[in-house]
Amino acid sequence: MTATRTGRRTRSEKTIDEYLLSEQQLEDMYYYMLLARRLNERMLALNRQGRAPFVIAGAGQEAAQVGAAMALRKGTDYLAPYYRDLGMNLVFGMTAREAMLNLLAKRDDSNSYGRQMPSHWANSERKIVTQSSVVTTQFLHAAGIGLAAKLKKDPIVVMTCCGEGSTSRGDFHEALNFAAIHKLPVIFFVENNGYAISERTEKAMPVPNVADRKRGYNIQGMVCDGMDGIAVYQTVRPAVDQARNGGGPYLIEAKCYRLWPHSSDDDDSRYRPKKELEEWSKRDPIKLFRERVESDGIFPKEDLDEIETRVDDEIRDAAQWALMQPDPEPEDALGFVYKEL
Amino acid sequence: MTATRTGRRTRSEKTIDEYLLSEQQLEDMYYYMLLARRLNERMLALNRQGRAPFVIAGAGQEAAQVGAAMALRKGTDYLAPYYRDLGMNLVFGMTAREAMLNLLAKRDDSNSYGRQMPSHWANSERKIVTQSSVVTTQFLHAAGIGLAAKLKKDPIVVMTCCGEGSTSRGDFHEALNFAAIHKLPVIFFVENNGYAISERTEKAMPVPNVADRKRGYNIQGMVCDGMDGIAVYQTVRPAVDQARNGGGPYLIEAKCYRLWPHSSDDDDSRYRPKKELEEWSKRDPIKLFRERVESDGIFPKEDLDEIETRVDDEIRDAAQWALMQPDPEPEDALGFVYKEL
Amino acid sequence: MTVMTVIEAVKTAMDEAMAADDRVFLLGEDVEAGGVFRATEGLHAKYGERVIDSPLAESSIIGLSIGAAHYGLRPIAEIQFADFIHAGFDQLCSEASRWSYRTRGDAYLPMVVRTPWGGGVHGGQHHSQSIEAYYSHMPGIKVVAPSFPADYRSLLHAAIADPNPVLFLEHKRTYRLIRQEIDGAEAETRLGKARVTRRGDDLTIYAYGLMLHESLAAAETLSGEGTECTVVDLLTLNPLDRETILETARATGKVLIVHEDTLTGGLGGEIAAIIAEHAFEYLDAPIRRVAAPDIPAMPFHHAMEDFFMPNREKIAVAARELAAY
Amino acid sequence: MTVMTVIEAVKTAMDEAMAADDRVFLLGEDVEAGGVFRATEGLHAKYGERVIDSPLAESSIIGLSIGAAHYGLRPIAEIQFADFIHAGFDQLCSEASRWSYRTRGDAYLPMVVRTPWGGGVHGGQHHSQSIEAYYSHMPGIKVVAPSFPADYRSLLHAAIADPNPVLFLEHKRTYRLIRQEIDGAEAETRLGKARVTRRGDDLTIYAYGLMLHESLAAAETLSGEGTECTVVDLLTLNPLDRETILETARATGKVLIVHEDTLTGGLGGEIAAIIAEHAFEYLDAPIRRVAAPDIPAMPFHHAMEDFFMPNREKIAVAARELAAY
Ligand SMILES: Cc1ncc(C[n+]2csc(CCOP(=O)(O)OP(=O)(O)O)c2C)c(N)n1
Ligand SMILES: Cc1ncc(C[n+]2csc(CCOP(=O)(O)OP(=O)(O)O)c2C)c(N)n1
Ligand SMILES: [Mg+2]
Ligand SMILES: [Mg+2]
Repeated sequence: MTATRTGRRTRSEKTIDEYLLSEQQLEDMYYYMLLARRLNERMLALNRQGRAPFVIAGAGQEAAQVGAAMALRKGTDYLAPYYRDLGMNLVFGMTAREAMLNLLAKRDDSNSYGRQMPSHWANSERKIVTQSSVVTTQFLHAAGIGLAAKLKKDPIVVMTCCGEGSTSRGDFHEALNFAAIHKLPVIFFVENNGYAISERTEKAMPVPNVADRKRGYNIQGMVCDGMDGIAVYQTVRPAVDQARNGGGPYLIEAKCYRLWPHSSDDDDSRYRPKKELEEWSKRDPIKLFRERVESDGIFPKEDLDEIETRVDDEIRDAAQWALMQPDPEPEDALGFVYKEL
Repeated sequence: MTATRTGRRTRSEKTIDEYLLSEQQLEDMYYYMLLARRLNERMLALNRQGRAPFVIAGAGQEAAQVGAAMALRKGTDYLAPYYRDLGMNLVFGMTAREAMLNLLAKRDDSNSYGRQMPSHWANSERKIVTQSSVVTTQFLHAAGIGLAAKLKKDPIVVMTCCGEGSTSRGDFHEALNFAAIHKLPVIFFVENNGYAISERTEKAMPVPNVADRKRGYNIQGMVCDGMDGIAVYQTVRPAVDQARNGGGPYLIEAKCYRLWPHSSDDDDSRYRPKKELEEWSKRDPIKLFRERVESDGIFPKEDLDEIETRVDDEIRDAAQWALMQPDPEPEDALGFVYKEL
Repeated sequence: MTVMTVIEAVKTAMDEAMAADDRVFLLGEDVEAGGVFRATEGLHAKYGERVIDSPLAESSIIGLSIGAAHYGLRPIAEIQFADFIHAGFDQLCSEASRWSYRTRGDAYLPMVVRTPWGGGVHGGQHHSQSIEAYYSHMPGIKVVAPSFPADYRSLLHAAIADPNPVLFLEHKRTYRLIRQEIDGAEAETRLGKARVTRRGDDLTIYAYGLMLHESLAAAETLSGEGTECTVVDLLTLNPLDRETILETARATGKVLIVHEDTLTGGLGGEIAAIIAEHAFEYLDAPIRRVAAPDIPAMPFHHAMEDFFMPNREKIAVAARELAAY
Repeated sequence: MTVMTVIEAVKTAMDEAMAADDRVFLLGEDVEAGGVFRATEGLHAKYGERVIDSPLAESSIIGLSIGAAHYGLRPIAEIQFADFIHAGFDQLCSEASRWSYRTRGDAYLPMVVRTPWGGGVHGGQHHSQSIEAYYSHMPGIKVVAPSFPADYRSLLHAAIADPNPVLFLEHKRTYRLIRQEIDGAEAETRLGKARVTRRGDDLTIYAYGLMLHESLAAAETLSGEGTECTVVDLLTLNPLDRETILETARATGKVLIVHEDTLTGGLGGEIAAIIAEHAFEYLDAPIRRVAAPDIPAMPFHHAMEDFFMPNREKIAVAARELAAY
């Protein structure tokens, strides 16, 4: 579901070009970022009310997620995301109602039908690859999809994502190594939000940037401002086009910041300086985007307010609807251990 | 056991200085390289005679092994070698007789008492860390030893070794990542012999040199000519000194060549071009060394011949002696599953 | 008098061991900040560089501990959730378990790997697993899974003092659920010993972790109905205490093995086999097992989680059938 | 008439499958050159880029196969020796085994992981292991371990056609040791079915791989002494064929389970437990197991290797005792 255009008004075509994004795309970007954030906020509220046992959110990473996902071909390209990537799933077609079904582990949640924790995405039709809670394993799955596509000569791209802390695992190395040797069409997208639960990046990496890890594989890689959705799109889009045309894998790092605790179970006051959080909050990706498109005169305030209202309505509807949906039966724990054809 | 000096003769002191190695060290280097090669040759002969079930040799890697091991402090520094590192074990004190005991899996083989395949080295007294057949795991053991030494503030260095193919494994990444983050005194020494069984380096690495992998960890690393024992020593020695003084880990690649099949079970004619083998044989590290020290007038022919004779005598003795040593009893399979204190 | 929860017992043992022996150090994800279950809270402030945050890499947490233990230190590694230990399977199985064997004790590894296991916490597929069956099939590794705080404390001390690799399993659901007055409480100090927690003539229930508590509750219920159960707290899962297992099986003639792990290939099979071979003449009934169904792991939704988890009711049902046999 | 060895049967099945379905491809170390056991010899020349040398990295061999199978191809991954699969434990247990379960079949993995297992080849600690117990305790994965060439061929075809991850275990000692005239030979084509290879009234022996052949030899010896054994070739180790196991146990009343793996925690425990629970009334004797001693793995020296390995003599001794019970 994408945003429908709002009322026409005059705006500078020049700036539009700079963005490499059409008006519709810019509007979609704002819509998806906002939808992701508001969904996460509502999810946390439901958790506080004791109606959702667990929430793990992407607050602070919406620009990275939406900007990167928009650079892919929906319906064609594969996505092997990680638990924070609600924004990516929305771009790929997940609705607010589906997101709420997943949060509440309802019977009809098409990600895992209540079998996995929330935010363990999956949707074969949308080419979202199922993932576990075990981090970084999906990097190898993405490389395997890239290998298969290369063997079949299908012009697709796979994007897989993880946090900066997850790049310390062996599977990260094995996946980049193999993808580089075989020049596979894989975008390894790392959302560096500054923390792995309580551990700052210095604990996980001897290099200042995740993207520096590309040097051991002689593949291309770059760092982008993960708080700026437009910059993310502008970085990822050319890489996707290159990869699709045999340019081999890319390692792209989006510098963002985890604005919330690790999860609804985490108390970040144990390890995170208030000051730091305040500083970063000033660069809230959604605030930044709105300021920029407003000041550039792309969208007048009214358009943006209109989107906000639409998003709020959708979420109110989604939460109310999802809460009334059926839960799994106890016996639903059984079945599909093995696939029957 | 080190070589005893042979008869004195005049020689140019200048060249000695260039080597950064004393006469004694140069003589030892030749002695150990030769001892390793001749031992491997005798082992293969015993295998062909059906007296040794399995041989995995270091032919072509003697300069890399002896040059690197001589840069360490015997009795102080730790070595976590891999199966080809007979040369390193000799430098650390293993005798020809012990090497033969190990080949024949005799009861008194102090590496594993016949419990492991030959060339799975271990000797706590000599600070040789036991290893399995599973490649690259020892990289993490070495990093762990480095961490322990750092915690205890012991001024030691650990060297761990593997082949270039083994650098594709996750443990390689995890070990270098951790050692780099904590600036541990570890020398990661990779003996690039051009093949992982039948696979050429292009199959294992997207980078031309193993040492290029250092760039993902921002540690120091270098490539040296693994066929030149003196060059290897000159490369490794400064790194060892640096590491000992808190300089952090090093990734050193020695370019050598596997002159023999992978093991006594392998038929390399299936995958290796004869021509290539012939070319590399011209650079046999032992031949090169002898030519160089002879032409530089370090050792006259007689000295070197004398060493050859001594080595041959030692090996004849070692083989005869080892063959007569007792085998393990069947029941020796039991015991030491758990250590009792 | 001191009442301790499981998590307090674990933390106390580590604190005591670190204070007594400076070779002991901690390595794991987020341990400096206290760990996600707060088992190491305060220890970084107290012991500084002896409490080390590892990168997010389980193979290295185990592999580094092997190296450090070989060097002579006494690492206590923490795997944040048992479900994530599998990347370290190779280091545990191919290396740690064989270190002493392959050198005939010339080298050995005084190391402990602590990890929270088990379900009932809405952890879903990857925060609820029972991993003991895999890791108990590794001669050379000892596996411990206590149930009461006093045993957690004494057995963690025993594990740290042991010269062999010990996998120390902490049932996360019991961390704050189970409390015990520990002064003078019975505490097992030896690895490899099970405890007969309750004596009854009619049948024996074997369990560990959360299921031991559920089994005791079921035994209480059955006692009210006139059926008296012996309940064995296995404590150490590898090596198993065959003597206690066989003595109790012979004494009651009917046995029920309970675990949270899935049925097929779970530890219950081995215990059943030991009894079926060595106490056969004493058996008056089929050997029963109460375990989770054979699905990959705990589903997330509470309705399915409850369906998956064995509990006092399910145990009581099986025990009644057995008693009536 | 065509006589095939085990290795020929394996190669033939792969060749046939690749010829019939271009989604099938091979991934593993040294497979282009034919593999260290020559199981893939000639296939690279014949199928080109569909036979792919992987780097030396087992987690990726499994993880890449998962991705490729998810995309719709049918990877046959080769792990050079079963002993080296453990770095892929996480990818198999946490990912492959749960792919269908956690999506209710929306996604699934038609992939095969082939690997040579077992001892008796002077392989020592890390080229001889039995790994089936670990990997059979993963609902969602199927584990197959045939004994005869005809079954190797037909079951490898079945594994390739199956929409689930299948671990296909090939006993390396039998690769060239066991030959069979395969035209018209009985060949099991279904995963999950055991075969009664020999019928006898006195006792039943359960085995697989090399030990199935050793068990048949022992049964022959005992037959000469007047004791008739039923011998069950398990073929599929997960899921187990409970029907055949229970039918034969009930028919003979005495059972002997044989495996090369170490005793404690081995697959024999599960089989014993199934029988002790569901065929208890029919049992006339203790359930016996013949297995390797509880040491980390096969020692290298032939004297210790022979001591470690079960064989026809050890099986015959146990069978005689059981018959005499
Ligand atoms: C293999 C594994 N080990 C540990 C965990 C527990 N865990 C969940 S998220 C997390 C931190 C991940 O940090 P990062 O990769 O930076 O991603 P972020 O959560 O910051 O987005 C950890 C340690 C896990 N899920 N998987
Ligand atoms: C984890 C693991 N996988 C596979 C093997 C089988 N194997 C033994 S040596 C070898 C090749 C190693 O190549 P390299 O690292 O270059 O060392 P080299 O033998 O060339 O010295 C392989 C695949 C192994 N020993 N360990
Ligand atoms: Mg992070
Ligand atoms: Mg090599």
